[in-house]
Amino acid sequence: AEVWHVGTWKTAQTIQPFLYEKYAASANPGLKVDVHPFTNPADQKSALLAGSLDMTGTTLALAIQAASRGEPVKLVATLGSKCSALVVAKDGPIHTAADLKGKRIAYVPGTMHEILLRELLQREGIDPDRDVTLMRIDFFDMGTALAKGNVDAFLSGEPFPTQSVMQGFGRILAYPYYGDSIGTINSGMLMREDFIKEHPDQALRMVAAHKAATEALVADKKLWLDTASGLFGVDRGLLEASARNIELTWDMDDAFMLRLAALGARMKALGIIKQEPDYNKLVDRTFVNALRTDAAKHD
Amino acid sequence: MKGYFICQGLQKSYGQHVVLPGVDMALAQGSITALIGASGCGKSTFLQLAAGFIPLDAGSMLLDGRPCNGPGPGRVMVFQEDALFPWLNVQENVELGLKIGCVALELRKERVREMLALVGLEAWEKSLPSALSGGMRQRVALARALVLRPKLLLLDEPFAALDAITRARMQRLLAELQLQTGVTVLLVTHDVSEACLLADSIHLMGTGLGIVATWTVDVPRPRHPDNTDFAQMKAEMRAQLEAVM
Amino acid sequence: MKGYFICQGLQKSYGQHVVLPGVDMALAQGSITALIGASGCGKSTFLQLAAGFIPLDAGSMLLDGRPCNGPGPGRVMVFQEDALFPWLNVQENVELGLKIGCVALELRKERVREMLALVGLEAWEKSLPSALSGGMRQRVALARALVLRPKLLLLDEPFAALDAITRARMQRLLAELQLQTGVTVLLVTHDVSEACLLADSIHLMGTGLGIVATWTVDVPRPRHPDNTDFAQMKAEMRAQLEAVM
Amino acid sequence: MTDGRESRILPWCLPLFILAAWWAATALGLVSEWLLPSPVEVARTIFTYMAGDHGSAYGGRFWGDAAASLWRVACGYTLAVVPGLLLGLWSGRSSTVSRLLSSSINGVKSVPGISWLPLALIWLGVGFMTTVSLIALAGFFPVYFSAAAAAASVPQNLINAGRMLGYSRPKLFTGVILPWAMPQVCAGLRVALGMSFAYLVLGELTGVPDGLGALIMDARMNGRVDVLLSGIVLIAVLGAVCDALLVRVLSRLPGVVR
Amino acid sequence: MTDGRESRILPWCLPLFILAAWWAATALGLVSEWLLPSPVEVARTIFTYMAGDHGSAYGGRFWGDAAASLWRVACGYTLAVVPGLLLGLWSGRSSTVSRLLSSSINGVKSVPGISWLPLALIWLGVGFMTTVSLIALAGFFPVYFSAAAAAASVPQNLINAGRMLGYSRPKLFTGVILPWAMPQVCAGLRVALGMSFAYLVLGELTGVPDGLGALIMDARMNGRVDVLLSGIVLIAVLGAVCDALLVRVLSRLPGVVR
Ligand SMILES: Nc1ncnc2c1ncn2[C@@H]1O[C@H](COP(=O)(O)OP(=O)(O)OP(=O)(O)O)[C@@H](O)[C@H]1O
Ligand SMILES: Nc1ncnc2c1ncn2[C@@H]1O[C@H](COP(=O)(O)OP(=O)(O)OP(=O)(O)O)[C@@H](O)[C@H]1O
Ligand SMILES: [Mg+2]
Ligand SMILES: [Mg+2]
Repeated sequence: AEVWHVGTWKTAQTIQPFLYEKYAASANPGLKVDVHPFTNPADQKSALLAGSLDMTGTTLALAIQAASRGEPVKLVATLGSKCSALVVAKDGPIHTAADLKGKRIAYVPGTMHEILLRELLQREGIDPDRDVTLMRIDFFDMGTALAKGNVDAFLSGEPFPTQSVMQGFGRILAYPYYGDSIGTINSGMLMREDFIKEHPDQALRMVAAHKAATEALVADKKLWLDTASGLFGVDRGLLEASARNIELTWDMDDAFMLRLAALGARMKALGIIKQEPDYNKLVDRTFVNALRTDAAKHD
Repeated sequence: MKGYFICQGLQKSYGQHVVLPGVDMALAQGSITALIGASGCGKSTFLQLAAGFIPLDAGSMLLDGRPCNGPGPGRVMVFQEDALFPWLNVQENVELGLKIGCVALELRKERVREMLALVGLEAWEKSLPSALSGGMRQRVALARALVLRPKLLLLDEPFAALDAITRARMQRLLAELQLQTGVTVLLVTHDVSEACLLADSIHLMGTGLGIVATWTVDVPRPRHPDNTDFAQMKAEMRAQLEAVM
Repeated sequence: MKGYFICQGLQKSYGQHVVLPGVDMALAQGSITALIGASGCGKSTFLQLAAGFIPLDAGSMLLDGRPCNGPGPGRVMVFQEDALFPWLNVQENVELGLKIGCVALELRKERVREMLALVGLEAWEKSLPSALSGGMRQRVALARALVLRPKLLLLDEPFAALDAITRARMQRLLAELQLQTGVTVLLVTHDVSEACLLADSIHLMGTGLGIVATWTVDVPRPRHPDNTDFAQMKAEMRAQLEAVM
Repeated sequence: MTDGRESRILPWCLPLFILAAWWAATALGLVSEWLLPSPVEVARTIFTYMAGDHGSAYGGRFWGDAAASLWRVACGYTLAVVPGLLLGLWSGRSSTVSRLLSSSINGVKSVPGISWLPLALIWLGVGFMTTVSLIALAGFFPVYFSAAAAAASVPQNLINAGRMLGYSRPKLFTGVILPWAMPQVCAGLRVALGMSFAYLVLGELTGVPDGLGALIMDARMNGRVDVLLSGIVLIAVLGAVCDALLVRVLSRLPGVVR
Repeated sequence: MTDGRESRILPWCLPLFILAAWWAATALGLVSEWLLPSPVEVARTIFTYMAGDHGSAYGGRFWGDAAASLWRVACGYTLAVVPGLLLGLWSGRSSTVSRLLSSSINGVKSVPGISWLPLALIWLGVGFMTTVSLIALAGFFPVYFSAAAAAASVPQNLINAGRMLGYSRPKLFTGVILPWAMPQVCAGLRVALGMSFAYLVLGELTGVPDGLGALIMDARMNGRVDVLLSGIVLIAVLGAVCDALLVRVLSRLPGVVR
């Protein structure tokens, strides 16, 4: 029987891998899915390249970074979008983005949230490396850090922004998404080049499982929230409140390609990458295309 | 009893185990007294009582007519292993007691120098104890004790760790120093020849019995180790030692 | 030269430092020979050469007419500190040499039991060395050496660490065992009394000089430590020792 | 008698006092639940974790976690002990080997263990391999240094005695040097075991689905302080139990009791 | 003569061999750059990091990072050494104190250091306090245990000699017990310093913007293996330099040279 090694975060917006086994069992008898939980995309990518994982969730920002360094990774599906929020202390002095100057802000390097944070600051004329102190803090520690006054703001994914509001110490300052050019794209699924080459069939079945899980959860919000709260031991009410800011996805259409390229261009402008990667080389749409036409055929 | 240092009825037990059942002893001023006995019979315990390191169960001690308790610079001890402070050099080791006793700097430097000269270690003032041989370390320990001008000098098998030749030299040195300073000495030893060579009177201690026999040695000093007068006495002592063991 | 164990022109230097300039010695079969000398004169070095632990610079050694090199069960040594294996019990320690030598189980148990009886330790077979007193450990070391029925027994100040009474007992034991087993013994000591008490002949070694004097002791055994015959000899030895120091 | 009783009671005074203070602080509401849950709560969590049913988030996970962690520790520990012992004893007896290894081993030793984690992630991936190699790396040094020191300290007289009794040079190693080194080596082995547990948690920090370290990370991610404390208690207990077992096993080895 | 030369060359053989193998592997393209950059690349990164201008990502950051890290180590180390020394000496001389503390201290000791991190984050917040307390916690044990063992081992005769020469009981502590304990305490202090550096990286894992540990973690998250290796090399060098300095300072203290 087959064993799939998949990496992801233990959050509601990245929950799909935990359900692969359930939704792919019919197509893959005897399948076992080993889900490896991570706290940052860099470790996920390291584990993928070292061969511990067959597929892993990642942020699009990190995928672009890796590809621009020539690392042999392929984006085979998307995972989710939205879910970022900028949070400040409830009774604190920060009321507009411009107030962030000179403040301490928590972030996780290599995430979309980092890109969004840098973009936001730059728009306000604040130099992210000079005018503010960026503090690398794991996203689940950010709430505590804000509550304790160790940082003045943080930009992270759900449910932590909602949680800090519900626990009464945080206030959402902004949902800092790009306009239409980049939109709300956030995360995707990454595979190794050689893995796809050697196991194209398995890769396809994995993406299919991803699609099946995503669609089942999107179709039934209650199922999604129940599963997430059960699996991660997170308060159901909190998930419900943060669900507005989360979208589960799997497809990569032409619009996505344009947005990804726009993101890469911004990353270069922000000085995060030295050169833009070849997006057609980074993104492998064969699987999503096949699955999309599949679906069309069935319809 | 008469004497300079007088013990009466000294008792000491550890738990149920009676080490000293009530020991009487009197030392004449300026004499050397030897205490011999089998291993574990209580010689060191007696000396530590005399030095005030461990409390008495019963009995009393008088030094120069005054009762004495607890350690004090009037009675000093030289241990079997030298017990120098390894982090102080020779001069500092000898000086320490005077320093604690608040003797003025000038005076104590003077006295330390004098005493080191007496034990023949002027040249080693600045050496650490680790750089000295066993015999040299014993001499420093002697100097450290004598520089305090004690009334009573307690020696616990001070030469046991030395080789024969160094040992003979140290014995000679002790006799000389005693002559020069006139200190009263109580010497614990397990070597009957050493006792005969040095002591004016010799006490033999039995395990759990206290003092069981006493000899007086009237031979004038310096004495010779192979003096035939001693043979008879030594034989007696050996016999007694075996008997009480 | 004649003898059971013969050394001719043994030379040993450490770097520039000549310890043994060429030592000749012959031991008669079944005799006890004592080697005395000041600390550092090279006694232990000589014994280690004889035991084959360190290589010769020059010279030759004959045991029972055959040249010998390297360590072997024909020549065994008892060290100043006992050198028992602390993780083996008394019986295992004594047995080890026979075991390595592939002596059959039955036979070696037998011989070990015999030897332990001889040194009076039958009751301590199963004890670890740490549970024994210094004198008992020395006896085990003696047993370990003698059970191999060596031709030559080398003793390096074996009693120096013991107190006087235990020491006297061990000296008596050695004399008895030698009588019973007829082994040839070379005994290093720094105690002239011990040499007189035990040895048939006594060699005195000077630092860097090799053997400088030899005495023969004709007194029949058992001898008495205060035997007046020895006084003269001891005085001579002491004088010589001081002279070559 | 009273002294004996006192000596048995005294060690428990401070822990009990701390426990009481903890309980009082939570019961009186001096600290909020999310900063420090009450000891009762922690005890309940430990119980659920060990004996709860598999429905709840952490229920009954303990045995699987403990088995996974222990297996990793066992593998890493073995990988630390075997080369540590061999190289240590060898370099203790041969100055050539010791000189050859000294600068390399001291260099590697002065790198803080945790900074190997990112490198291990990149080279070995997550999970078993990384955890095991971190444990092996951490455990190697105490074993190596204790074995080397012990082997170098064999008294020359014991070596001579061994040769005199007929040991050949190779046999001297197993007959004299190894038994002599045992007590010090045992101390090193115990330190290494403690290290192993410390680095276990490190190796399970990221990308590992099971194990006690993973539990602690999960708890951290979900802000479950009670689970966090339970994990800490359990890993300390597990470490102490393993240490006690090791001591027992070691005390039966020849050469340890003297 | 030849022996002296050999003994100077031997220790460098293995490191040079490893360096050469590393260089060859990268130069021949046996491993890809993103798994293991060439030594030349790493050297260049170290140079940029130390002397580069502030424009580039890590340029010239070293001095600030090193200062921040050293300040944290200094604070944590002090917090470890002072109570460790006092409690250690005290419990070495008083069996009541030692019994009172033993079970608590052994209990805390058997918790792997890294599992304190999440708790420290919750209780103390991210940043300076957490880093310093982790360092202090890790450094405490070696100092405590070495001081306790040393104080307990003062020969009774030295104590007696001190009393005989006139020391009062309090003066015995500074006059006899402390100087006697110095060599062992120094060894404990060195071990504690090594621990401090190990836990520095741990403490800088999260929530601090500067420091060498932070550099390593930044490099980890940005996938810069060359920076990672540079950080490892630099922290090892810094640790070794501090150790050498400590040894120098300690060797001047009274009581160490005997
Ligand atoms: N602190 C102690 N606690 C219990 N028993 C002790 C203590 N000190 C000494 N003893 C016991 O008291 C007895 C006498 O000991 P002591 O040291 O006085 O003997 P000793 O005559 O000096 O022997 P040695 O010649 O071997 O030095 C011994 O039986 C010893 O076991
Ligand atoms: N391994 C060695 N390297 C260098 N010199 C040595 C070595 N072993 C012994 N020596 C030197 O050889 C000389 C003789 O030493 P040896 O141990 O034989 O003396 P000894 O007569 O047994 O003295 P003691 O009575 O003190 O045991 C000494 O000066 C010593 O310094
Ligand atoms: Mg005594
Ligand atoms: Mg010798």
